Amino acid sequence: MLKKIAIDQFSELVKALLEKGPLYAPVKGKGGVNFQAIQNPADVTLDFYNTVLSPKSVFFPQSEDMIRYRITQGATEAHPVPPESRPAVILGVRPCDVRSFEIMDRHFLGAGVIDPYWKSKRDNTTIIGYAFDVNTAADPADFYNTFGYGAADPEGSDVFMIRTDKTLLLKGMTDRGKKLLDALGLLQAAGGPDEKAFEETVKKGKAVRTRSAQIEPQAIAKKLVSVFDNGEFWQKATMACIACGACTYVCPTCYCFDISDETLFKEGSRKRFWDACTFTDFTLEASGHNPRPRIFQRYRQKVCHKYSYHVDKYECISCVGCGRCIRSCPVNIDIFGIVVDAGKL
Amino acid sequence: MENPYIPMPMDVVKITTEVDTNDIRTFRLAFVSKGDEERFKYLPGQFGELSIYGKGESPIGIASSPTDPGYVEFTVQRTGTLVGGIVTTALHDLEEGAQIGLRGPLGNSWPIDFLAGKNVVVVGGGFAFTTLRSLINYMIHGENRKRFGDITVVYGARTPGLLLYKEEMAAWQKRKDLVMHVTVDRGDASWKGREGFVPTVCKEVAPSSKNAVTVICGPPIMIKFTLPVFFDLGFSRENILTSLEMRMKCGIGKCGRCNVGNKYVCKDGPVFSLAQLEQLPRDY
Amino acid sequence: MSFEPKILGIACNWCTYTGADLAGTTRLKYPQNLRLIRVMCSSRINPSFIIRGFQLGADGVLVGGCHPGDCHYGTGNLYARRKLAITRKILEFAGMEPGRFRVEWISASEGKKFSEVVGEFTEQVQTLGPQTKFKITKDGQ
Amino acid sequence: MTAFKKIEDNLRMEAKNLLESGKVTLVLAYGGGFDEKHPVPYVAKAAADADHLVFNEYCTYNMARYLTRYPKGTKIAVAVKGADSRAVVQLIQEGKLRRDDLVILGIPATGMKNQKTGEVIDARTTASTINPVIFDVLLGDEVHGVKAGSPYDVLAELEGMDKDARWAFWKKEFERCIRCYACRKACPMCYCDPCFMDMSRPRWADKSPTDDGTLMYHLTRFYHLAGRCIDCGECSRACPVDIPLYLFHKKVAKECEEMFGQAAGMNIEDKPAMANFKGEDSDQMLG
Repeated sequence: MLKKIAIDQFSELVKALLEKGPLYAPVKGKGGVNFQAIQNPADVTLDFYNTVLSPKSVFFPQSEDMIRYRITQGATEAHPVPPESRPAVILGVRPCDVRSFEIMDRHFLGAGVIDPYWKSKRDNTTIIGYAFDVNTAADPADFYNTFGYGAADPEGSDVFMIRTDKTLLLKGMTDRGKKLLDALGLLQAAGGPDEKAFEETVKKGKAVRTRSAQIEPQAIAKKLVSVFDNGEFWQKATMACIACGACTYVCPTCYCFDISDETLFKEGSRKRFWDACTFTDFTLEASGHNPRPRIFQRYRQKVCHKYSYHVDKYECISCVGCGRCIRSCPVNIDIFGIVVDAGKL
Repeated sequence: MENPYIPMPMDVVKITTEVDTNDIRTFRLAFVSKGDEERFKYLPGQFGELSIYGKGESPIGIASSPTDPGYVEFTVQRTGTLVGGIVTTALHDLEEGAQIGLRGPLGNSWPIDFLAGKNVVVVGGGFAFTTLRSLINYMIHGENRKRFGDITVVYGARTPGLLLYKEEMAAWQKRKDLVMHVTVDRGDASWKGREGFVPTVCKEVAPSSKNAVTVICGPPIMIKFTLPVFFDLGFSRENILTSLEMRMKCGIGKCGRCNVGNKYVCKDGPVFSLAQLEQLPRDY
Repeated sequence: MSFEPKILGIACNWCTYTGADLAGTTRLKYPQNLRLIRVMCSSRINPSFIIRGFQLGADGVLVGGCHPGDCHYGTGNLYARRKLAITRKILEFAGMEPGRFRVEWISASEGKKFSEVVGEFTEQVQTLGPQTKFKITKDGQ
Repeated sequence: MTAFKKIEDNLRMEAKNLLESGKVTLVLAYGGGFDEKHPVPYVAKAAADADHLVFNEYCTYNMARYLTRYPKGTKIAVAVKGADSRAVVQLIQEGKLRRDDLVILGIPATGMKNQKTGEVIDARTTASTINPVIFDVLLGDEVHGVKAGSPYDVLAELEGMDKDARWAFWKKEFERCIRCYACRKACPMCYCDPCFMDMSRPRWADKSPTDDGTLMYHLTRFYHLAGRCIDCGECSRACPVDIPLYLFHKKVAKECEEMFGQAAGMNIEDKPAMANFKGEDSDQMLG
């Protein structure tokens, strides 16, 4: 099912989406374009390469209350915070980022305990993917081709959106997506030429080249474990790392979090919030013992977790090649290069 | 859907100071809700997340045995550094009658079925004896005792005052169905027992490796010197079990903190055999 | 009803705090808006205390120490002077009203000065109104 | 115009000589990244590594940041531009480094470019010191006649603002902070272990990214860098969400200079301004 709308009517579309519930979409701010909960339809922009922070924050916000409590003289009142369950829409997710949600699903939903906060938001959110501009080159940091993703792949989106000269083409990919499109009266039915334009863009997207390498998940998983003790390699590869958390915070598939109680006077909440395995205190035990005191050990953990342990556990690499970690790295550490180099050892 | 991050309320019914340095206490917790008590089915070796609102959560091994129903016990050491120890300190400030939170039981356990029918050598050092105490109480309880072969316990602490569970230990020493070797690094005037380090005592005791499993918990330095003793005695790496220490937060394999290799220590551990540990990257 | 500001006072043990005692024992009146915290020396005051004070709802912060040269520890307040001077500039550049932060050297014998300073400062903060910039508002949380 | 190629050649040559002769065990400089616009900080440990060294207009890193990682006594050669050299001086003042352990390779450079935006970095942003203030070897020609401008001119707009507008400005900037701590980690002066933000006793600020915790973090960090910030601008370039931290640091540096008569990292004989006092200090500074 393909629908369309003129680009100059885009803010009408946003308005219509906003009537359906919470909407998350790219907004240009001083720190670059990022997904935000939309209040004003005019804020939404479609002119960006990719957002600085990944769309994971829609399902896994940087900070999320789990319990709110009030400490009183006698007993403490505590109230669990129920997971957000309003139907929401996230608009403008790039094809490679769309794939990150499936990867995160495997962790939060696919094994062991189901994470209620991730599940509830995931179950109730419709994803509108948005093709990269297939006529411009990919950012030099990107490497999503490595995982077989194209610049205009609709897979994983509920609705996939392509921008042509004057129109936005929207294709319903799943039942949920089709239902959303059906409910948007302002969309027009698309004709044969539009269908053709859509298919052509998807095809053209395959030809947009990013950096790419043969990385077979099982093979790299084994390889990384086998070079784990090659301290020289890891130290050299990560020498520049300053142990900040920029790469993990912008990553669409990094899910490590911390839990902490934060109280103001007598009221507070137990919340979870993003943490980074590159931080000094990530594994620092209360006794003072730290199994990973050195930066190369922590960066190695990051690489191995994403490309090896995750494969062992969930049968996929925890990376979509969006290039954010590389773009945001204050010292340009190239995780792609490190993995490729490790593969050659 | 059940929310795995919500603790159940527990009453602190008894607090015992275990050591003469006052920084290790055992907290006996009783369930506030009957339903919680019925749901809380655990085995020795598992742990729970103790929590105090406003302070946070801390993963602590369960020190009581499921054979003692009605309560759960946790032995907690107060730690103090610039960057940690808030919860344990707050726990130590509690008085009997307080209410705290508990999530669990979490993690795997000492492999009871694997231990069944074998001789079990329990080796513990210092504060790390808590889940071993749970295991011993479990094995020697009533009908359970018949399921296991000989039980040998080697337990050491730096000084007599630092030995945990002193009364219980005395009762065990009187029993005929387990052999106790309690040792201290350095005795004092009133100490009449054994003096010497745990590895040395293990060497002297020299338990047979035939159909035997050893369960070792202690400070890294003790483990380092004890392992060769057991290798020499002929114990295979599959038959040496230990409980891994790693910083944890969620306790349910989600937060990623305790990840070592393809394992989450909180979910796939904390109990591992030496053979399993050797499969993991040296990152713990 | 007129606005009653909350004033956080941080005073050194040897001079200003003793001065406050003297003000009390000589029955000098000063506004009850002051919440006084005693520290051993004005140089012990971490600027984060001041920021935290504002965050937790102080409308003004008053710091007291010994007169330069009279520090019980010799030179503590000479370091403190530099620290507090920079703190003041940081607060100002962040947008805090300069009138909400004040440093005064008050000796143990200056009970009168203490009560006057507190009175004056309270009045000044009163005219500035409630401090809302740093104050934490956890709306709905 | 800075002769980047010449500096690169000299850098390689010096590094090779130093490593070959055993005068140093490592050379901290710049290496190639995944493309020319993205060089990375690089440690050359053997003479052969010297060929990997690069220098171009995107080599903005302050290599002094890495110096405090090595145990005292390690013989290190470090490539420093103007501001970076002040960081070295400041670290020596603070007793973190010994002058004798260092071979300082000075790089006088103008026209360095911000990797993200491609903008030329000048005194308005953060390159107020062009020629290294301390060096053993100069890898290029000292720059004379270029008026760098006052590092503090750029502050005029903010200083001119009404205090409420200034608060609104900073509030909006800090709101974006994701607490990745790239600023403190990129900073050559932030070597505390543990950083006050990582402490839990006391917990100075919320660990989760609340606005008040972020305010506490940044304001305290500005204070901690008072009289120590050498205006290299790494904090601001490191920031993934482009918070102009350098503006605040410049303001604090300016006030320090005016009040205490001393700029950070200019002279190894100086005492750090905040660990010092002078007879001429007066209560005027308290406003």
